[in-house]
Amino acid sequence: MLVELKDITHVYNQYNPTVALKDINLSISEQEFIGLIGHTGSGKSTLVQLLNGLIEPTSGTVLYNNEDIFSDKKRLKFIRQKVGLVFQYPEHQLFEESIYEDVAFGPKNLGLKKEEIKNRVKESLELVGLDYEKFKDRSPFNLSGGQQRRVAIAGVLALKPEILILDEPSAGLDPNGRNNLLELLKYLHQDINITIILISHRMEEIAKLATRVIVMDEGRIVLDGSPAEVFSEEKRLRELDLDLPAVTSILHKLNSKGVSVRTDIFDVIEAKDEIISKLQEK
Amino acid sequence: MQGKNMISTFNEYDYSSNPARLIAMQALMVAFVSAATFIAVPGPSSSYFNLGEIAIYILALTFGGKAGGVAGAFGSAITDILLGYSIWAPFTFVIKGLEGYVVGRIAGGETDLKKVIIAILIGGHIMIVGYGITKGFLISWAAVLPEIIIDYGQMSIGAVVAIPISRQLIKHFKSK
Amino acid sequence: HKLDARIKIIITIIMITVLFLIDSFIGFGLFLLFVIAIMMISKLPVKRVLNGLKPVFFLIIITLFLHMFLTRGGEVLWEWGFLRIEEEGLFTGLFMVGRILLLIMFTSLLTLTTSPLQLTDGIEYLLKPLARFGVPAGELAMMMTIALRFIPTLMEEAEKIMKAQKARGADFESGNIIERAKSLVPLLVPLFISAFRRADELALAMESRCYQGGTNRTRLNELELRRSDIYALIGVLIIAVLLSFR
Amino acid sequence: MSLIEIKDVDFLYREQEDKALSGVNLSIEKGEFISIIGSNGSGKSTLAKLLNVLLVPTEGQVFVDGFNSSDPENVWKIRQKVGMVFQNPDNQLVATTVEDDVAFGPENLALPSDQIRERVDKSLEMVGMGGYQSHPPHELSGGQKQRIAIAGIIAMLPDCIVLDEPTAMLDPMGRKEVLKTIKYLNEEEGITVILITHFMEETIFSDRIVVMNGGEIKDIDKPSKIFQNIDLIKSAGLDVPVAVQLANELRSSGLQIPEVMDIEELVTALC
Repeated sequence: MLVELKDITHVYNQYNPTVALKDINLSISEQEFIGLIGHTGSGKSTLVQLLNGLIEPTSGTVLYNNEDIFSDKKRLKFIRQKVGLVFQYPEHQLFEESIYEDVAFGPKNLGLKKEEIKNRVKESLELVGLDYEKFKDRSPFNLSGGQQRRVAIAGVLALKPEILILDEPSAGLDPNGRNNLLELLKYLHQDINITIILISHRMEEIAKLATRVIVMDEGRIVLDGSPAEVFSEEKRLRELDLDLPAVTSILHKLNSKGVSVRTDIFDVIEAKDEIISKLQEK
Repeated sequence: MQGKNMISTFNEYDYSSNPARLIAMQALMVAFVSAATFIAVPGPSSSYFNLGEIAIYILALTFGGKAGGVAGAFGSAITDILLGYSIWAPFTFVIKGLEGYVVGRIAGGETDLKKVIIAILIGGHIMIVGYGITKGFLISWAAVLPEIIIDYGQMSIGAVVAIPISRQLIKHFKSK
Repeated sequence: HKLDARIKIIITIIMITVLFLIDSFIGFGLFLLFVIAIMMISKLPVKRVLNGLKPVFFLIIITLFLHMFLTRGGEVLWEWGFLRIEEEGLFTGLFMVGRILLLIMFTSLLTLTTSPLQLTDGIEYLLKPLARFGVPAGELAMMMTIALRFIPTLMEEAEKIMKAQKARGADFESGNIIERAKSLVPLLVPLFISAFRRADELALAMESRCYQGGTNRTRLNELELRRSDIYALIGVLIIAVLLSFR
Repeated sequence: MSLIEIKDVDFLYREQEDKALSGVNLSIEKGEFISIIGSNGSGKSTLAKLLNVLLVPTEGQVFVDGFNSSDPENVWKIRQKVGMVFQNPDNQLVATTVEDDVAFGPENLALPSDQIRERVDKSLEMVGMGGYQSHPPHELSGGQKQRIAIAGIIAMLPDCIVLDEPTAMLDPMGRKEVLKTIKYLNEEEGITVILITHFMEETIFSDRIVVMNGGEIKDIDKPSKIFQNIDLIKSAGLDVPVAVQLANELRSSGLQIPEVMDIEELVTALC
């Protein structure tokens, strides 16, 4: 197991105690692509901040490669390197004069050698599809919004994380920008073998990419399974006021009207084939 | 494009031509100083030092006296009130306002390090002497010494952090 | 509590002046009675007023001790090695402490009974006569309102940025003071840029909502002087005179 | 004359080489619901700012209710008639309480207090935020903040609201609330709505969709027609709503399917 959460409960204590997470048990293995869904305030953000030690749970343990991440506070930096976290609107955290310097911030904090830092910056910029020579000396603030986001993601990739967690990475982008970003995630997962946790409100994104879907509600994990399994729980998801991917939603509705089609389909073309074959049977 | 607007906000426009832009910009700079003052970093002894000075110097050095003065005066005084030190607010208003104005007046938009340091030394001492006198009269001269030590810390740390940041910002806005 | 913000500001200024004119402990006692009376009338919990004293506790102790040990005169009360407390020192020390305590208690009365927004409004009205001399009172008040509106937003933002930089290995908690100060750059620059971007967008939103400057605006809640305000002001004036010329 | 007339408008930002808008012509009738779609940099936001005189055309003219926006005399009249809601709900709220924020516009119009009070309460009711008068904005959810921003515009009694990606930063719940509010204002209160969005599903209720690309208007038509033209949509860097995509696919496989816009319509058509 790469990461394990054991009996986690977390309570925010600041003003009036609010329970953010309740009895969470979760194991994540290498190579998974997890889609994490749930309402605002369901505990998703708290959960992912636990995973890289930004928040310490009120009770329970977080294991990374079987090591309790809070057992030695000095090693937290190392954990944060292995569990990369990309916050919402990550471009808002850019601060350096040049793109090179900004991407190098993480590796520098790790105390790496100059040569290694340079290699990592180059590699991560190319990963996110920005030409190193062309972009390295430019100011990050003169880029378009979509490009800034790529630089920010490169800044986390430069830590060489084994797990990459992204909180709504496509928020605010136009359809093209969204699609490009999803392609990047697919590439990172399939070709670079990074384990990914994607928080998103867009069920289409989750259905297309994830190998496993986790649904949270009021601080608990309420559903956990393959996309086909989770999205077949139509009623449960509606109760939680969550959407289904549009294709799945259409198929479910057809089913309830007596056209018995399979519902574990997320792709438009596949759905078309299924509908046509079932209608012809009729 | 954005940067251009920002510089011009404080230099070219006057109140009558574009009040919304000027007010929004100054208000957010005030909020920036105030938010920075709220961020307290535990320091030596039981005192703490806050980032307010840094924020004032950044604004003054980047945008000049007017911006630094307004942000210093209002930002710090509001924070005094919000934190419950309202008794200091009027003095803070004058002292920090003057500090921001003087630093910005001497070295606003400057990248010449010597000038910048001189500006902060003068501005910083206005703050140090100002608070010294205030506390001396208001409370007692006995309270002045620890105050002065903290204030010197504020000034030096303010300079160390604000100078590189403001140089970067000036360069950024000039390049646009 | 329900008094007009302008009146409250004026009262506070008067009473602070009075506090500096008082030169006896009996004066302080009467003043304290006055403060307690206000606290009772406005139903303020004593705890909150006392909470306001916490941050200056250190200052108060220092003041007391320095005066006790350094001021000379009168009978020697206590002596140990080179440390010596004389009557005059103890007296001055306690006097100073009394003044600080009352000063802070009284001003916190103002801030506890008046929201910063009301204060802003009050200050705007008091500054209005100065508009003739070129003080843009309306604009300044508008600016304060917006600043107050955005302080919590920027503080939340600062927290988010701090976490994001920590996720990239930034360390805000160790190192000597200069190192720590330097570690703030990745926090302050994005915070500044955020403030700047927000200002840019806010300016557009204000313009599109017809904001043209301070002169021709009306208010949803106009400040109105009521009879009770006037009575309160007169009452305070009488108390002030009595206290300071006793 | 239409409520809004845009005639041969070009717009060039200072210090930029390419025109942000070129040769734009568009007229919008009172009571219409118009959606504007296009990728980033297609000129949508520039167009929106022209309607509110936040920008003035470099070439050509914009008329609102007959007033020419290029004439400085008309600026405030037009801004009162055309209200604007922006993307980031945080950055358009000016005051520390909800009611003071909604009152900001009417205060600027120098209305008497009692009239402002009436408008504030009514506008909050209309966006479903009645009872929130004294809440501080920073404690509200994104969807609620955005509805407060809309109330702030409604309180100025505009003929038309322009919304520039109002749902881009909201979660699905907030997005639904805001869309519901916009639809209500258009259908029940007769306010003209111009909605700029990246979410294709939000456009299907509109009377007409304007497709923009590279500073030009590529097509204006009702939603069912626009989304038939897949090539146009793809070349503008946009998506087609899934239900429409599926309907198109089924149709090209020989199934007889009428024009459908959303999931419900498609399901009904198939059964």
